[in-house]
Amino acid sequence: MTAALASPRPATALRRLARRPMAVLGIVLIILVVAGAVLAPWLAPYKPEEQLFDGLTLQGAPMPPGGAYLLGTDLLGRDLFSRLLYGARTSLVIGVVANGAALLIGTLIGITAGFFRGWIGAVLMRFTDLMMAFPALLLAICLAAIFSPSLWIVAMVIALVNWVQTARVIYTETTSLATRDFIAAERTLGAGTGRILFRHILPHLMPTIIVWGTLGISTTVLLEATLSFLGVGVQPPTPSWGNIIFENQTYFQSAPWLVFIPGAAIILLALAFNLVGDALRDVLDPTQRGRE
Amino acid sequence: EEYTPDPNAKQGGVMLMTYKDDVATLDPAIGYDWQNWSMIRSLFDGLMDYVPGTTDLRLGLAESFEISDDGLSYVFKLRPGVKFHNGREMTAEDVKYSLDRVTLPATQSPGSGFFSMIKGYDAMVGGTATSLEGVTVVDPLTVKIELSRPDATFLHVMAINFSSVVPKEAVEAAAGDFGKMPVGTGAFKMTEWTLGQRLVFARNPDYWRAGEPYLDGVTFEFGQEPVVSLLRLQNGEIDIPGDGIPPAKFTEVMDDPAQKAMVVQGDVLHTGYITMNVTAAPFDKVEVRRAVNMAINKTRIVQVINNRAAPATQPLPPAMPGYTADYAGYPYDVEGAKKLLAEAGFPDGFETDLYVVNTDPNPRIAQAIQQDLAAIGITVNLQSLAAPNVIEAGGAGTAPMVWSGGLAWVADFPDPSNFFGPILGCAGAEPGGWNWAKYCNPDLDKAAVAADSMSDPAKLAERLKAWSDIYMKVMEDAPWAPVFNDQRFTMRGARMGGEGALYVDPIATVNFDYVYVK
Amino acid sequence: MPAYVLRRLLVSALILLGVSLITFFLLYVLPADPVRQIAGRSATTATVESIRRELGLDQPFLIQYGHYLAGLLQGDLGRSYLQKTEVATLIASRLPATLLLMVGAIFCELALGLSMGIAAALLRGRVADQALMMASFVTVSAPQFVVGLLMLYVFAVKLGWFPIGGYGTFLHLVLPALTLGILGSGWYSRMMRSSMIDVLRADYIRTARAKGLGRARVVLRHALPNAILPVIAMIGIDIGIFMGGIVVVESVFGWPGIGQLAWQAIQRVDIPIIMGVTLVSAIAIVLGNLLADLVAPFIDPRIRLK
Amino acid sequence: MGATKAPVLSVQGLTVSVRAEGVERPLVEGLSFTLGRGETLAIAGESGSGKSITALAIMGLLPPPAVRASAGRVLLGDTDLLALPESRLRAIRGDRVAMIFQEPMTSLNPVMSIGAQLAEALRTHQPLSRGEARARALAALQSVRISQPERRLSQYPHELSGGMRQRVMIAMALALKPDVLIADEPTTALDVTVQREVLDLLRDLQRETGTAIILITHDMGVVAEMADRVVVMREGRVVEDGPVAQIFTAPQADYTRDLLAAVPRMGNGAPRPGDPALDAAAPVARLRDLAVRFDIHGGMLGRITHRVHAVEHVSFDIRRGETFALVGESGCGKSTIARALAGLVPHDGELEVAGQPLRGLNRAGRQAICRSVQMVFQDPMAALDPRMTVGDLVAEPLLIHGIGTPPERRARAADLFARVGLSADQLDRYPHEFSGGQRQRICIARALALNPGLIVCDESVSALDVSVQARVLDLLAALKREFGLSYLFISHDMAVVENIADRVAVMYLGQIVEMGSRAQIFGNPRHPYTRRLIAAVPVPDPAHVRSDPPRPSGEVPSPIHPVGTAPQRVKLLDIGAGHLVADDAA
Ligand SMILES: Nc1ncnc2c1ncn2[C@@H]1O[C@H](COP(=O)(O)OP(=O)(O)OP(=O)(O)O)[C@@H](O)[C@H]1O
Ligand SMILES: Nc1ncnc2c1ncn2[C@@H]1O[C@H](COP(=O)(O)OP(=O)(O)OP(=O)(O)O)[C@@H](O)[C@H]1O
Ligand SMILES: [Mg+2]
Ligand SMILES: [Mg+2]
Repeated sequence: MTAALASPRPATALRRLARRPMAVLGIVLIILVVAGAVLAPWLAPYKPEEQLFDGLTLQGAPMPPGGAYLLGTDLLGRDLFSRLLYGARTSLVIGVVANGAALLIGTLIGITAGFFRGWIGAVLMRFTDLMMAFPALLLAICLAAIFSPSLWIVAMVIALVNWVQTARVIYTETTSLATRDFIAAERTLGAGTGRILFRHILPHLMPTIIVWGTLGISTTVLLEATLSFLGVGVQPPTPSWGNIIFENQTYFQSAPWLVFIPGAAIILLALAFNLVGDALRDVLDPTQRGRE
Repeated sequence: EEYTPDPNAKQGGVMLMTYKDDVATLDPAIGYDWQNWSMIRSLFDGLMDYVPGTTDLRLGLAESFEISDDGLSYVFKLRPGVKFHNGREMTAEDVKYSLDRVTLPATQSPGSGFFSMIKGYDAMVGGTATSLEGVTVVDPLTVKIELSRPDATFLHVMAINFSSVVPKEAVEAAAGDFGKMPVGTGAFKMTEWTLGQRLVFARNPDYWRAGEPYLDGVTFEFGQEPVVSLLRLQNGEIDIPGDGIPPAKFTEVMDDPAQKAMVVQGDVLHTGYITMNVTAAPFDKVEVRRAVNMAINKTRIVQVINNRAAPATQPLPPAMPGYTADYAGYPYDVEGAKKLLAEAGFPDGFETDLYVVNTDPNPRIAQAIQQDLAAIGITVNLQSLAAPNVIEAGGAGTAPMVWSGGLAWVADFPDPSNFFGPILGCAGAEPGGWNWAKYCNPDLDKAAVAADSMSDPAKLAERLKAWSDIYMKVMEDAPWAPVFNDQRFTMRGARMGGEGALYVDPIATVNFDYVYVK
Repeated sequence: MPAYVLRRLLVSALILLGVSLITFFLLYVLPADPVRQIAGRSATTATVESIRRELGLDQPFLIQYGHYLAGLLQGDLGRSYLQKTEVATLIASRLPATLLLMVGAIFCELALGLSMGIAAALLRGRVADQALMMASFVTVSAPQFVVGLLMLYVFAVKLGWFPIGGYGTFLHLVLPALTLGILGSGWYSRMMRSSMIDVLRADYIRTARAKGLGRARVVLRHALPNAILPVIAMIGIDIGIFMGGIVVVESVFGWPGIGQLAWQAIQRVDIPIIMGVTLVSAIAIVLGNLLADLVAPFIDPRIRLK
Repeated sequence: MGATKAPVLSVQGLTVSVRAEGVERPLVEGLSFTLGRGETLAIAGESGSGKSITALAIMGLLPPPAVRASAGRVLLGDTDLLALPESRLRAIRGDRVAMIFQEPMTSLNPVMSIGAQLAEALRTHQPLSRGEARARALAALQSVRISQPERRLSQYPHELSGGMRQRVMIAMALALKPDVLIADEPTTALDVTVQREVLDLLRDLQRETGTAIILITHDMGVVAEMADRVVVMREGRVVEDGPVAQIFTAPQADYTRDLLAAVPRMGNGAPRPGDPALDAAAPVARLRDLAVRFDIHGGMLGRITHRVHAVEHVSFDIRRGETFALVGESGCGKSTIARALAGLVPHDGELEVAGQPLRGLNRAGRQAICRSVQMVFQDPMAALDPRMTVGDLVAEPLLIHGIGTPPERRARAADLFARVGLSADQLDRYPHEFSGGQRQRICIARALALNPGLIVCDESVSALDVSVQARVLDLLAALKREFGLSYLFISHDMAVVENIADRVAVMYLGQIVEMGSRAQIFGNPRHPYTRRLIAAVPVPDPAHVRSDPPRPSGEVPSPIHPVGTAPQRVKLLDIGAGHLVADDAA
């Protein structure tokens, strides 16, 4: 695009994002986590699956934080800090990829059903209702048990289970957007369906998508954790923040660091995405301009 | 032979016990888990029984028995005047009915297979008979059981829960729900069961062993996390945490003298082992299997589970008759293991799958095994799945390695044969069978049959030697890598009396009939 | 109205049919053989096959499903493979506890979520607003098992205010309901806040204030019923999400509900129980949604049906 | 005449300011006036001049914390309302000073019944039992001459028409006989006929109760009819203040004169200079027996049980270069015709644009039609995607139809902006950064982008205030001359129509009841409904005397009929020179 139609938005959006302290905090946190995940082989003092000889007491109890192990060790004598760094990879894949896929499916189905009434919409929404009536956890367990669990299978299962609510909400919003005057105006200009959907309806759904997307990060990371708890999550010894918690949950009194440190990591990551999402939602809305 | 109860024992008091999960069933033909096993034992009796706290047989509902010389026919004389909880007197008809019932396919009993030595069993399973040909009522207090082959374990079989005597009319009245309204001849009778919440047993006043049991009743509460149960035990609210000491609390409990005083330790007839599928590469080479045996650092694994087990050397646990005490097992020798691997043609190791049940601590143990095998170049991918999935993979032979933990090879009765048939014999190696190593050595099968034919009690020592030899041969072929033998740790409240062995009974886990309130 | 309800019920029945078919299929292709579970480890092949025949599990999929459906239509959920008890009995004995927990949790969720959301909306832009919204993030991201155990430890063990798990009195209900409710409260407080902010800007709020009404009345009588509408639709969706949490929370607090039943059944591939619990939860979800749709018109006359 | 009365409310030096980005900016500055007992004071002025802010300041309802009254006094009797704490103010609000708002559709709580809202207002200030409050509420409804008042009590706002809702608002405001009633644009959102009724009602009630009224409006016709005295505001300041007659006959400020000049005045259809000679042969649009019906589903199986007969058997031509006006009350089907023309709703009957039938078109055909018909909507804010810059919005039709390169399109957009009186440097702004009038110009610019032959203006100026409205109307006229455009102009404002239309059709309940040239309709209205519409227009002349009696507000007949039945078809008779009138009136 040339200057003529080029919208100045992307560049300024970033700049305006950078002017919000909370958003910056969020971005910094996300960058830290991503950097930790990417640089894990260099940052981690130990291999994540290495069961260290002196990582356990003679009675088989894990080591508390401090000392030789920054964040302590787990029940197999592995270094928790290293596991957290590597676990960030898994959790990011789940939180970003699985959640992103769920969002994508939900948005596509919601938008299609909301925009094209008639039988397509009816079929899609009945299907959504059907999926909603499924106890999500059960569905996840069955799917994960049928396809033997690996990281990507788990991500796919989570995506297949988590799109439903998004689809419902997007559907409702699309139906109300579709009746707005400016959509009618677009039609009278001869705008095609694709253009109306992607240039006009989608941008208005962005706030909702962002809210559900950011909230979805913690939901999916926790769902992965629950699946691990039920034994159908990411397979050991691959660490994920969720399975670290669930591997060690019953030790929350005797070895609280094994539960609360990864728990805090999940909360922090979710918080970071939420902060950025909130800011992004405002920044992308031109009517909010000049109000920051 | 008879048992002398604790002289300090006195009657009265209700014991409170907690469990996380509700009891599945109290039907003796169906119940087959560690939780209901002891409950069923206190509600029902079989012809034979064990001396409390030991693995020694004693008489149960049978007053006496006679074995024919060929070992193919047993005649049991029943005790007179034994009453079911419903007040009716027990007769030989009931014994026959009970054995017919447990072998009838419609009952879907998981214990049916134990009775395969009784004449007419195959016809029952095949659906061509509805009554065991080999079981006959001689008179109201005499029953005769004929076998199709001599079997030294038969008296043990008559002592397991599956051969408990049940009253026909109560089973029929329950219309399929006998498991929820059990009626037996046992020391306790069930008085209340609120599903998912509580189960109440009360003393059977007409119990045929005079003066027993001591407790007025036992109450079980369900739905309690083990951690929570422990807290309640410390508060003196409960007497026994049924799920034992939660692993997370084990070190804490053992470090605290006050709590440690409540701990009871005992043997379980259990071995944890790794199976290796001998029919497929690379485990078709005995060197590879031996290498695996030598690569496992058993002490470290025992440490990981808080020393709640002892390293194992062979399939049989030490408490089992026939255990070979002077056998040291494969040594922990990484270099030796590597050498064996190289000899077998895998100098750089290989990649394989280890199937494991996904409940704690099994995935942890599997990860420790994984690390040990990595040290000799074997890359292990874990398949941590729900128990049924592991059983399926093991049975189908698709699992190169299976860790047995959580699938419980706890012996059904204290006899060395119990560790062979289904899990090391040729019969179990068929698709779907429990012999996940698919190990089938016809010579050993023959030896096993020969050993079991020595049903004459006088030949016991000879028979045990025969079994010891069999298991030594197994270790030579190394279809398994035995890892450890579980030790049972449980706790009992300060007010509970009776020797510790009653709380970690090798047969009944908790022997309700003899424990008492101080 | 009755026609509408009837039509919805009809659609719901179809949805339940779909749920049952899909679940049945998933369980059918599950790589685990229930018969092996039933037959036990000492069973011979012949014994296994005789049990398979006994249960009709040797039939093709559609026939098995047909049998199940036929039973279902007569109100027969079958018998548990491993417990041999009627699934209906098992579920019926545990359903009241789960329903109670659910009601308690929804109450906590709404009470916490709505009050936090309303407070945040009224204090919009202040520090308190930000703190409340932060808190809502944290509750949304906190693993339930951890929250549950923490509550149990603090309020039951250390402080002794509540019993350590169990079922029976009102005090037993508080902690589990709170644990379950806290997660959802984060969602509700966010929804409530944005909905409330919109409503507080509405003309009729200005009208109400121009009448001289007090602040409390303006917020509770005028703003709340309008702001709560999007939240009500959410409650229907929520029941589905609850089902997952119930498994965890019931196990932490020893709550004798269907969550524990389901969990055990899944562990042992006890298909009739899994089917039964799935159907019951599906019914709960469908009814919850229907209820939400039926309640909404009572609050908002604009969607009242002719 | 008002000056002699004792003041009930006096505003002295009121200044309201807003704080934004740390800077305090006045919205209203040094405003002073007094209001006598029983007097009606009109505050007039264009949009954004600070009228509403003034009213809210008096009520103490300014949106905190950004906006606040920073100086001055508002004396009700002896009490300074600005100095009162919230709790004391609350006792005065609704009891002694009441207010009605502009938007009757949204000013009532949608989830509370009318009765509850009325009773609540009463019980807040007087210790009444439920029963008493109900009785008083009923009396209040009766006093505003609403039809079936008992039934209304249990109804909800959405079940009432706009006029009925505004009556309810008035009943609520006057039920406690306040000293002062502030009415902020009480009729702007209403149809002319309904506006007429509401204004009459307000005047009658004031006569009965002696309440003093502050009437806020930008409609000088309303001012002339209602006010005793007038305050004219501009940009937060008073520009002129005086008795109504003086303002109209001898306005002092230039701004007042401009305001008066902008008011469309109704004539009697006398010919205007420059009326085009029309070519009847080649219409740009042809409608024959056009009908649009919407299905209503019901019952178990969701079958169609009823239909909304929005448009029934409408036939007319729009000739090249003419402005064809459609007038009628709300809900009579005007917009539906517009939407059918733009291809937004399916229709029965024949509908041709530029000789091309609209039915059965493929995608390309529909695209082509877009180039012949364009539409300008009533609410310019709603019709512009708020997330796109106006430059993108105006260039979008070119993009859709694949015309030009990006720089060419940008140039064309700048050109169009210049045509409608906006500057090219505003192209990169967003719609919310423009005023209502400017936004409507943007919509017009966009409609012009494809050089259409026909532009449908659906209430395109109704939402604008008079001065802006006048400018937009001028723009439309200029564009018509320049490009030879035709307009379908939809409005309920007879004065505007009289000023802009060449031919007029009057619609009632989906059908045309009278149609003819501007001269025929306004010079010789034959159908009673047409006459009522014309009579309802407020006359911007305080000396004008009105004679028709007030009537209670009831329900408008419904266009909804069960399947199988249809409304009776109106027959049009030609009474000469193409003047068609429904035969029941001819
Ligand atoms: N909350 C607010 N914050 C900042 N500025 C405001 C606020 N409310 C109104 N304004 C500004 O105050 C000025 C006066 O607004 P006001 O609503 O009084 O106009 P008005 O004369 O009533 O116009 P209209 O005829 O459109 O109703 C406008 O410029 C408006 O933008
Ligand atoms: N999509 C629709 N579904 C059902 N009924 C509709 C629909 N659109 C319009 N109507 C009905 O058709 C009738 C005519 O509506 P229309 O919008 O054309 O009226 P209008 O004359 O433009 O009124 P206004 O002056 O209020 O804009 C109304 O009764 C309206 O309720
Ligand atoms: Mg205003
Ligand atoms: Mg309209």
